[in-house]
Amino acid sequence: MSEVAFDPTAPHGVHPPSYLTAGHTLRSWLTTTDHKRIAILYMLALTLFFFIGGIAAALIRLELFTPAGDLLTAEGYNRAFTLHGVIMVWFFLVPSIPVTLGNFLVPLMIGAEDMAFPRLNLLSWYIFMAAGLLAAFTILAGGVETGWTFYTPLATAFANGNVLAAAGAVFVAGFSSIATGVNLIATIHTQRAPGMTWFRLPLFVWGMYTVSIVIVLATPVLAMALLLIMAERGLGLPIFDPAHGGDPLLFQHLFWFYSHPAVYIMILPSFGVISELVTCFARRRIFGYEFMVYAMAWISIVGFLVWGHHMFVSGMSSYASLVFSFLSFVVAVPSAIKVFNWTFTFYRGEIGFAAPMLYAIGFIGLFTVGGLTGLFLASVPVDVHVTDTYFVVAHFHYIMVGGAVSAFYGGLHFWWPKITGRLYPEAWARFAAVLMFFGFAFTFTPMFLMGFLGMPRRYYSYPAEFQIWHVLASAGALLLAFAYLLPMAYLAWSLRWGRRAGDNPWQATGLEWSTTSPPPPHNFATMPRVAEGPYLYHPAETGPQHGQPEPEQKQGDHP
Amino acid sequence: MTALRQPGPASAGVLWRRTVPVWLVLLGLLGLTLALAYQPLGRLAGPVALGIAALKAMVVALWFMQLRRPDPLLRLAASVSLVWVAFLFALTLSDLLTRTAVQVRS
Amino acid sequence: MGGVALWPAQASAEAPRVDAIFSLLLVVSAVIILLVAGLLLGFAIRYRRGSKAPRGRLPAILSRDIEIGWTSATAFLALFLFWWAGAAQLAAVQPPPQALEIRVIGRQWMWEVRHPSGARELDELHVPLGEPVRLVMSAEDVIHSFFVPAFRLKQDVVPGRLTEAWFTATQPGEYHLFCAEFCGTEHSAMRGRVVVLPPEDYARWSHAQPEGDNLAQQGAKAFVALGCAGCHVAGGPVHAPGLAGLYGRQVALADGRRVMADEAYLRDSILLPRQDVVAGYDPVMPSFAGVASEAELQRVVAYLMSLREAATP
Amino acid sequence: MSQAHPALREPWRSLHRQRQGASFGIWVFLASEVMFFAGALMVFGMLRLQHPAGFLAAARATDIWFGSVNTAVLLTSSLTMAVASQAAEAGLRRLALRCLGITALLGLAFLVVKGFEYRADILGGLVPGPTFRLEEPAAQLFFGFYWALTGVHAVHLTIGIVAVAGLAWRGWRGTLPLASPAFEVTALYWHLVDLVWVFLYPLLYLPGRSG
Repeated sequence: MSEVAFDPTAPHGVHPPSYLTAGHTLRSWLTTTDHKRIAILYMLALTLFFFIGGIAAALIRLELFTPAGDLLTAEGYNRAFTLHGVIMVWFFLVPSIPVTLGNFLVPLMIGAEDMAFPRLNLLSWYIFMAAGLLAAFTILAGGVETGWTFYTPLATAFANGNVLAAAGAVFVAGFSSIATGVNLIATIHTQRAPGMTWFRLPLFVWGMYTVSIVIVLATPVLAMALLLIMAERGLGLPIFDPAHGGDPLLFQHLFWFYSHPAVYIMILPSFGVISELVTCFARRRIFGYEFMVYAMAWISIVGFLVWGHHMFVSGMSSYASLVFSFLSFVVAVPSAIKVFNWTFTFYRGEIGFAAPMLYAIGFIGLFTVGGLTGLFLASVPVDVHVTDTYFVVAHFHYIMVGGAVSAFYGGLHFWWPKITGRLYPEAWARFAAVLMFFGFAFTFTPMFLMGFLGMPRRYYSYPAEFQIWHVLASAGALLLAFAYLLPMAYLAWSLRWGRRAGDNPWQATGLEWSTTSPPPPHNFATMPRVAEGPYLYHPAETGPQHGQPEPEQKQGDHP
Repeated sequence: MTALRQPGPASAGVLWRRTVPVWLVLLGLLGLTLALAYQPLGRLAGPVALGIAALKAMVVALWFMQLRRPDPLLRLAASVSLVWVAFLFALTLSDLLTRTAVQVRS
Repeated sequence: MGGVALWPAQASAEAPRVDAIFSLLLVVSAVIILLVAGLLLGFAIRYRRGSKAPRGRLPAILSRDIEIGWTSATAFLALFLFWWAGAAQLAAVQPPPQALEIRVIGRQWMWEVRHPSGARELDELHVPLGEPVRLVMSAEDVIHSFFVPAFRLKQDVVPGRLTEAWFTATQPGEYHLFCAEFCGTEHSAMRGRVVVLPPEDYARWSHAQPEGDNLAQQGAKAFVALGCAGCHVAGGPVHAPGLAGLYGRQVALADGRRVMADEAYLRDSILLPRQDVVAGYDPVMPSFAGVASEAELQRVVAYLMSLREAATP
Repeated sequence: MSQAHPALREPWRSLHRQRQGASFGIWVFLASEVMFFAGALMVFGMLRLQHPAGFLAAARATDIWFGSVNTAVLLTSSLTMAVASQAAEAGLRRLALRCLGITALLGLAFLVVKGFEYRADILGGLVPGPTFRLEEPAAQLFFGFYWALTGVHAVHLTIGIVAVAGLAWRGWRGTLPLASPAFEVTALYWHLVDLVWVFLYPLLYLPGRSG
């Protein structure tokens, strides 16, 4: 612990000028077109929404401690879970990795100065904030009770609350998503440094590319679905109204055409993050790079063809169920490829257990469970029994929270030195990573069982026999909440008191680590030239170099 | 992205001569679809009208939107959404067209 | 129910079939999880930084073979699972033609059941043991979902159309009936029970209800039980309007308006009695919101509506 | 490559690549727009399959003359927009600005005709609700879509008019170089709005005329 303490008055000669010091006024932040600063702006906004969604989750878990409805009213409970779903899906999980890590890292990883359309990038943040304000208005005005799914005719004719404002907020947020997606696609196509061919792209960039395709093609369909809901509720146009011969199932088709791919919007970026973490801390080239790329591309296409597995009990034709069931099984294959390839990247590696690696290992475990339970839901007879129960709740939280949020935290730790130039306290970080894994498993595993036993979701009071599982889940949620808050505390602490990280504390190979940390406003002093593929942690076809200095020793950050 | 765009025309006359025929074709197609709408085509009326619309769309895309330029990336971006539209329609139809009515005895 | 159940009751012919697929998936999942966790932790320990394990070259051919190997293994496994689950699904699509047809109507927030014998019940479903039963279902307002975990049965009930589901009960007893599709404020109150009776008991039960305990008659009982009859009776202790023949009539209100006494009016008068006070009466009636359950409310309204049929010759 | 051309923006290294990048970006966005309208058209199409008679009867109640005139107006505006974009590219300033102005005016003309049509529809009892004129229950569904789709299209067109007028204004003031990709980007958006109408026209106006 002999590092120099942070001195904000240190002259710039000591530390190279960084994007953080390029301007200190609020105005310099709010009018910036630097992708790195915009990523920071997004991070602040997302943290706020994560808190709001988390508070709603806490209310839900508290209410469910007992079978009776005692803490909240039925209406209050419905509003809490709707709020939790809407905020967490559209204001946290869907944007999470693309707008923060993606925004920050994609130009750095491909050797570009900035995103292709920097002003569009800033505009998309403002649109996102406008949507956020509308969402905040919805909450302050009392919320909605439709569930995040906005099913008709509940949402159009029967639900109380500000459905128009909530749907409007999600609608507006969609523009921000699409703008980010267009920007990422154009950036990856047009801004790659000389020599950065498609098959030299880091898998994180591939994750961003494939997710952007999904965002651009899926989000508008949701936007239209919500617009039609608003037209029916607000203007009285009978779009889905069964009384006039409308078909509520058509809304579900539209909704899930977006909302199933939305799961891939959350998980494809995580695939990218985990590939970076695993290779760096196993000091190993990724096993089967090309297959990893094809798997992501396959998911981003076939992921669009499986939405009907949300509708097996909806009254959809059973032949359509069969088709969707088949396609859902097909989409499981690339996910399996990814898990096996990460696992085999460990083989003959040089494995270190820094905090980001612990998050990555946790991710692989939780994602495997989440993915496998997806097979249950793809089987029509089993799905009929467990859909709309806690089994489904557990399944999608395993993917979207155990998976995507673990990956987000892992990526945040990994690139924290890049973003801030600081190191966080390693011991605390490892503790938080392990706690997050067990807290998560503790919270959501009981839900699989009670779902299978028949506990329906969105119930605020329930038969007493399910109480034991709810108590377990609520107790786990307490641990989990702590595991989510802890990193926020020490990461914030590290901004002021964390040790200087140096340019490349992990001795990682990505292009983003070849510039200073934090990077200068235009990313690279000279335009990088790329001559080889990613993950050169050891010469091709051999193991890692044993003579290499231990990165951890060099940093001297043993706990 | 290596394709070069066509060298621009030097005068307004060349430009008009290149675009006005396209416009005339479009107006012709409009007249045709309007006339056909009043013919007793029966079940074919819908497909014929939509076919003419697709033709018009193709003319606009190729000439006005300059998709004739040999830029494969732009063509890919322009056509990919059509594949996804096909996904949306085909799989929804797989439900709608195979639904069976519930028999009620009483 | 003593102890903590780890497996739901199997009370229909479909349940063991579903559970067989479920069990197989459990085994497959357990094997894959053990495999992944074993490899991951095994590699992580053996190849931890600084360990003496050999790290030689890995032939490219081998890695390609491994890749193709597990891709095709996963694909075959997926196809097999699809084939089995799909076959089970197709086998269960067509209900037997002789199945007992029972109508189910979902509305916020109750289930109404009509038996072929004319018997009606609310939030309960009595069915005979061992006989196929076909439910023909519709909803009056929003989408509900008829869910009986013990039967592994779930089917959404959609407004504007009919949906169907069928089962054969194999175990006598009482089972949970849930609404599984979120349907508004009191969604979690929309639950009841399914009672499986031996066929002779079912026959006896359904004949004990011959057009008997229909909604209105149950409503008459609730009318007394809730204390409505205490006031709304000729010569009662409180000056309250009589209700016979009220339904479908124009009513003059204290503030001079005239309203039609339709179903909604009857409902509102019970829940919000001060809103439309009838001319000539004092606003003394208490609100029954939160006192009468939704089911009771519907029964009472049905009873009041039936008074008109009785009054008109 | 020209250095520091006034139309060149960060992070682009040449005007040529910037133009290519901008038209690629707008095409990706247009793909998104296509999916947006496809969502509504899917629901519309499925309902038409379920209620063929009601939809034909309802389509017959729309005003085909307003619809056809507007189609012609939009097709013409696409012509002038295409000329404007290509003229800007070729450096023909006067022609580009003049055509932009005509395009914006044609867009406005479309909205004016649409306004008269809406007025006739409202007076003619074609707004779903208690005053709806047609008997068939599904006709109300059709008109639900009629209002929603033409409304959303009109919003798109309004955005287009503002963008085109803005281009013309900035081009006329000289604050926007003709080499800017903005001309082509706006033109592509304008054409897409036109294409949407090209499909709305046979779906909303033409069916049921021969019966």
